[in-house]
Amino acid sequence: MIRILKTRLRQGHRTTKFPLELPVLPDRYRGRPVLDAAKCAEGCRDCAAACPTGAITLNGAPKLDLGRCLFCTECVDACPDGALRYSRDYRMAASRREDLVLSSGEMRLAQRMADDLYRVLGRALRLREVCAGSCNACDLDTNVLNTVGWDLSRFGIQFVASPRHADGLVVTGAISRNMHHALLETYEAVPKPRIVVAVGACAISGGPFRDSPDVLNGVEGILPVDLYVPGCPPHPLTILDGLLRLIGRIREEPALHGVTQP
Amino acid sequence: MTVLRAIGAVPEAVAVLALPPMLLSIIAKTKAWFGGRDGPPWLQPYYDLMKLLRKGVVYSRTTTWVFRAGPIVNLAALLCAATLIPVFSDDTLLGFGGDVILIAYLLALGRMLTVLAAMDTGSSFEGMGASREVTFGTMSEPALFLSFVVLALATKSLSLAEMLGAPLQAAWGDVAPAMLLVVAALLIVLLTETCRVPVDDPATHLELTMIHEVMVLDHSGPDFAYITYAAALKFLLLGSILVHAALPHASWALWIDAPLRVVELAVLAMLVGVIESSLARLRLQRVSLLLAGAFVLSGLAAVLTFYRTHA
Amino acid sequence: MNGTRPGWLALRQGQAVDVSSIPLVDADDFASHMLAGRGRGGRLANLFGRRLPDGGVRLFAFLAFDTDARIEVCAADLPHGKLTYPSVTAHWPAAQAFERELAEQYGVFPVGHAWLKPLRYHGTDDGSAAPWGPFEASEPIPGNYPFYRVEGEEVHEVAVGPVHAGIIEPGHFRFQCHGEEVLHLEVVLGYQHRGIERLLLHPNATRSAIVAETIAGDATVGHALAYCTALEALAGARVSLRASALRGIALELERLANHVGDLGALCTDVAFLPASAYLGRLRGEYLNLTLEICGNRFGRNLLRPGGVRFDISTTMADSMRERLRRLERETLEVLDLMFSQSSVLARFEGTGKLSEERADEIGMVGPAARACGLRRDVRCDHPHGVFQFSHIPIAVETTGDVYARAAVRWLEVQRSLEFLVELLGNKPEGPVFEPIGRLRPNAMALGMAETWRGESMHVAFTDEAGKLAFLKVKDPSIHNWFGLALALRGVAISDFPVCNKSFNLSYAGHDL
Amino acid sequence: MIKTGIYGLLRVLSWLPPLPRTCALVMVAFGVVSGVLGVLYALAQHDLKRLLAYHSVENIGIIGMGIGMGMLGGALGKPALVALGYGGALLHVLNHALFKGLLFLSAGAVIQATGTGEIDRLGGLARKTPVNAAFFLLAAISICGLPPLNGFVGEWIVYGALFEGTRSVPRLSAGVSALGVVSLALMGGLALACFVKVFGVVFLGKERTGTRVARATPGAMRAGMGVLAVLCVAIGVLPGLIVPLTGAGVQVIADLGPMEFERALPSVLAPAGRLSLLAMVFFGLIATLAVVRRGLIQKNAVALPSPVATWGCGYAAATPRMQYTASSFAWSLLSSFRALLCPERRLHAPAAVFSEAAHLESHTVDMAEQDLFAPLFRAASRVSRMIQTLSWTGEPAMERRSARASERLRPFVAVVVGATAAVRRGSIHVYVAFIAFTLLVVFAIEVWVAPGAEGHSAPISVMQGAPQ
Repeated sequence: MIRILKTRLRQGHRTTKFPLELPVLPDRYRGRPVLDAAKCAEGCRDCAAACPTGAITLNGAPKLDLGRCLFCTECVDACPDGALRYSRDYRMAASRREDLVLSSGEMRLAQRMADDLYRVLGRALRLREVCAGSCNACDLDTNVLNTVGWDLSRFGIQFVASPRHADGLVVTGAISRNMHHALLETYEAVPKPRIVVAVGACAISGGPFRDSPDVLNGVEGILPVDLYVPGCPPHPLTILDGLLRLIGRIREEPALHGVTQP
Repeated sequence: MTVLRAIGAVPEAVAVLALPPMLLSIIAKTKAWFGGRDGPPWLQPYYDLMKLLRKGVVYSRTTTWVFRAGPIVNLAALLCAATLIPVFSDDTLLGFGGDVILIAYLLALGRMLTVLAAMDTGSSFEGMGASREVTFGTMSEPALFLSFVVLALATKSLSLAEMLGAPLQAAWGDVAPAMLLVVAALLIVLLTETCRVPVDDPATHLELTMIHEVMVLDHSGPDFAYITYAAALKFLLLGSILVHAALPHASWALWIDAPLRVVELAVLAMLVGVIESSLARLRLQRVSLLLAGAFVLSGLAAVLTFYRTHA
Repeated sequence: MNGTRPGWLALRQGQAVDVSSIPLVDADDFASHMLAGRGRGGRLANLFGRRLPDGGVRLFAFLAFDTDARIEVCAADLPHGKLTYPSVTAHWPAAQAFERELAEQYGVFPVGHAWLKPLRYHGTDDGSAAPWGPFEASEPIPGNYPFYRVEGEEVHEVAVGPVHAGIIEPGHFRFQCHGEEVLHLEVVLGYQHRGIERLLLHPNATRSAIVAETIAGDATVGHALAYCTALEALAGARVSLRASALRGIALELERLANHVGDLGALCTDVAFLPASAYLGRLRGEYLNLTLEICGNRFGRNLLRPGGVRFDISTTMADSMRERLRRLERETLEVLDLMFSQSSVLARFEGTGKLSEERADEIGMVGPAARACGLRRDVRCDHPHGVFQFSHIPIAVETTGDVYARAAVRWLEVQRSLEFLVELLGNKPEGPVFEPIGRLRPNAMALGMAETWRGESMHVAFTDEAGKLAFLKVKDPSIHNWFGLALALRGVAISDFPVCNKSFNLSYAGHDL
Repeated sequence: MIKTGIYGLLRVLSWLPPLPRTCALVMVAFGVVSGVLGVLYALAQHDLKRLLAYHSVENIGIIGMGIGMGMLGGALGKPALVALGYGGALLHVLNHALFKGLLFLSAGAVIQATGTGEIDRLGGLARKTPVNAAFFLLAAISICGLPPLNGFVGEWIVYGALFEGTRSVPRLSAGVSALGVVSLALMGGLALACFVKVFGVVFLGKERTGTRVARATPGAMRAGMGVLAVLCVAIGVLPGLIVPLTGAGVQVIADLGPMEFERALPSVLAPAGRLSLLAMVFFGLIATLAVVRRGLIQKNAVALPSPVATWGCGYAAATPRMQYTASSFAWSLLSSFRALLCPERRLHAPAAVFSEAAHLESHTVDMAEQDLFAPLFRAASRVSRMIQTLSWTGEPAMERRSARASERLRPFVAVVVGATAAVRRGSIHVYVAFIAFTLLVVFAIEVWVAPGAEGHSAPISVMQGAPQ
């Protein structure tokens, strides 16, 4: 007992103050990509050619689909004009699929859930995670939210075992054919009102596994999604930020000192 | 007269009914401190209940009316027991001679219907939880009754309010070691009946290891709210018995008694939190040994008390 | 490199050979040939098939001779229309999953296989029927087959998964139980099947590399390392020492994060809250070190054929060493606390025992094998890259229970920390990345790595144009899942989670 | 009926003068042994009717305990004990006739509808025969002695007698009474386990193999059951009407005037009318909670989804085998009492890497069937062996009835090995339990065997702090 107390005192209290205080992410962290179309050279298609998932489209104004982006470095390396770069902004969860398609302007971040949902679920949100054809990285970084540092429970959010006790699903993975049935059955088992959160490029678009005959390219068209969290895998902060926006715990855009700087 | 008393008891009853989720919060906060985290907000158990009451329900096509009756009968039985168990003062709403037996059997009735509701789902998970619940319930019952024998001997009463009231104070002066053993046995019974570490782990989400949680996997919405609240209420009721047994004192005015008892209950909840933070769970097969231990403790207390009262 | 036997070709990992130089044995003698190799001390490291242009299937078998860093390979051709051969599994259980894979992918029938059941639930590559009977590839429902049963009305079954409690991957466990006792466990996987092997041949090289990294997200570096080694061998490229060192650093950081996380998760499963909370946080700290190096917590985009994409400057290395020293103190303190708690040890000791013979028989690898007393570690047995220069001692325990699997991790955490602190102190100089050239045509090369779960192996083949034509991936989990099933016999079902966590096998890596 | 024996016993008792205390205590002890063994054997049964038959053994035990306490009251001259003991016993005789009759009728309906009484072949009957299920559940609650039904009232009074008995002055009588309390509690718990098992497996969940298409219960049968059910509820809810009636019986058996009986009950237990009040409160609460729940579900305005499958982890092909069997359900408890019961299990377990054919079946051999008195003697010898070797903590599960000398050593060795292992692992509770048990034995010897303790019958008032 004394030993436990001693260890506890040395380990200390570790929960961050987020969202009141923002953590500083390392220089090399690849946050939300920023696209400066003004710098684009006429007719240059290098980035689109380099992109392994076809996330960049150049028909008309250049667009980058965050839902497909794997956050590799290919497009940035390929661009001869520096029109593409990664910021350190971890905020990129969106309420609508189309909000994930970035062009030069600001991104529309996730909004609070609809009022009737919010009245019921705003302060107590229990989620059932379903992993359906992922590489496991998204699951691990979702799980990280339960560790002492992020401590999801302080926001009234909790992951539960039984979908009957849940208010929504968190889906990761590209939805393998073999998990399709189980995913639907789990969704059916959740009492209404319920929400769906798609975490990671796989769940949004199939990610690295897109167009494999063994996957269904994400949850789009299978379940109605309330929150999209892009990334491959998303940083835990990105997921947390998205969930907190969903339950209205982050409303204003906080000033991101130093975070958005490259 | 009785009408007046009943009206006077209303605020007290409301306070008793409002308290249980807070005790769970205290346990959660204690555990959060040991983990080095913030932990859920103080009012989280209340938020959870409110949400569940507003949620829809999903019923399995395997279930029957038994599944729906389970949570209701369980909560009704516990509320009924609440009218017999002294919480704030040494007085109870409807206590009478012989009510200890009724209290224990009301808890058993609640257990029976909860367990049957679990079996109604036709799933091996719920069956597993049901089997564990009745196994450990069966084994904790003799320890509980033997503790009651000791208290009855020491106080010459069969009404719980009296057994835990002023006469017990004298017993503590007389056979303190026996009372200490009874308190220890009651603590083990409390940990077992309310599914706490080292018997069960309320925090785990692993179906195969759970006892209570795995029985209620299929309940949702208001039904689940009843179950969640009933679990908290059970902790309060058994905790009250334990607190009264450990620290008996004569009834003063309610405004002194009530805050004092609340503090004592809070300390008990903290103690449970500390136990949960410093011990790993027992292997399931060893829980029966723990309960046998509780039985031996109360048996020892019985022998000591016999020695005193039958000298 | 000596001791080559007739009918076998010896090679090292990181070496490319002409496909034509691989000796072909008669399909009917294949099993006995393999058993002879086992008799010489060989360990079954891989066994897979490749569809031939004429519709036949060529089998490739890889035996590892761990004591002299040698891999021996042989092949056998099954002609179109007669895809059968005497099963290896009938005499050597280690081949069971590989032969099931053959049956599932190509419809090959290994005659005499005692456990011929679907492995991942998908159709064969040409739509032909797999030997277990008609299997509807268009609507696969995993687990929809006659399970093994312990007969008797009193026996009940517990079916867990695919959607497990907790935030973990999908898989189905079928227990035959009486009371609390598990009489038999059958593990059914395939839910995570994404078609990795096909995606690895994606024309976009980056996509292919990323897919290699996502075989198992928690073993990103381990798989990327084996993948890169195989491709570099095919290209005849030499990676600089500095890049090798950085790969070693990333690999050991991955091991640390996962081992520390696993030990924490073991504590969670037995409800020992303090260690579970502290180790959960510490795992994140190790992930964050990887994040500092390459911008991703799992080491994505760090390794590419030709080197690494991110360098570590001297100042960065110094600050990382400082942090590692602090983390070492904090981690070892918590682990000391954990391993001194009798209530924790009482749950670990004697739970889920596996004997050394059993573990060897089914061909286990990694910490789970080392916990049974088997000295198997690619870093020592088949060293490549930085491990040719710095040696990490093999951590071995003998009891084969949950305790042993935890203790092996505890030892490996200490050794990885020592290794990292030392390596960060004196990294070799040089460039970190140089694109690899063209791949050698009609060749085969082998890359291996000791991921934190054990041996990963990537075998790459090129066609006559020097294009990547076939890439076979082996995750260590495919060896070990059967070990979990065997360890559960006679164990209380409530001890399953802690047992499962002590193995912590990959579903994604198995399902591919 | 078996209660003829009870009738005979009570008749004989009514002719005799109060018997000596020893007879009373033997009677209580008989009740304890019969009750505990009866319910344990019931728990081990796989056949519905046999299971119910063993519960009769248990209930005879409860009645015996009541009679024993009545006899003790007579011997000690304590009218309260006489009233409670005999009163409880008589009431339980009546109750037993009611709920056991209901159970047998209901079980008969099950067998008639399905053609089998094998518990592990049945399942899901509550949907097929809901009325019969409700009757069975009602009787089950009653036989478990749970409120607010008649079974509780009887056991409540017997408990009262036993608690009162713990205050009687000769320590042995008090000790036996305490043993009675504990045993009755244990029997209550075991009966609950047993009926949860039966009701849960036979009526709830999914249909198992071997269940023929169930037929509805015939109306005449239902009517018969209905009468019994109404009586069960009536006695439970209005014990004030029935309990005084038992006074007449008590007067016949023991020389106790009606006034004395009227006074004796409330001196220990509250007037039975208090139970009626509590029953009303209980039913009121159930009604309120049910109404609130219904209201909430309607108000939440979320259309009730079409019923889905029980949550089974998203697995697509669930089978009826994926539910607990009666044997599995009871096995943990049975193994905990293996020292008394010797449940046997024939297990051909999978052993090779690839499992070959495996099979399991279990039996609990019925000792009473072979020889009426054998179980008593055997239990006694077991108890003594238990004390000698503490075998209850470590006896191997497969112990055979014909324990040879070498096998007798096995539990002892197991305990030593287990204890050493426990000490090595530092499982503190294990050795605390061992130490405490040893202390308990030492104390027990000192308290009960101490000179001058026996044969001293002082009035109740000399209980505490009195010089002597």
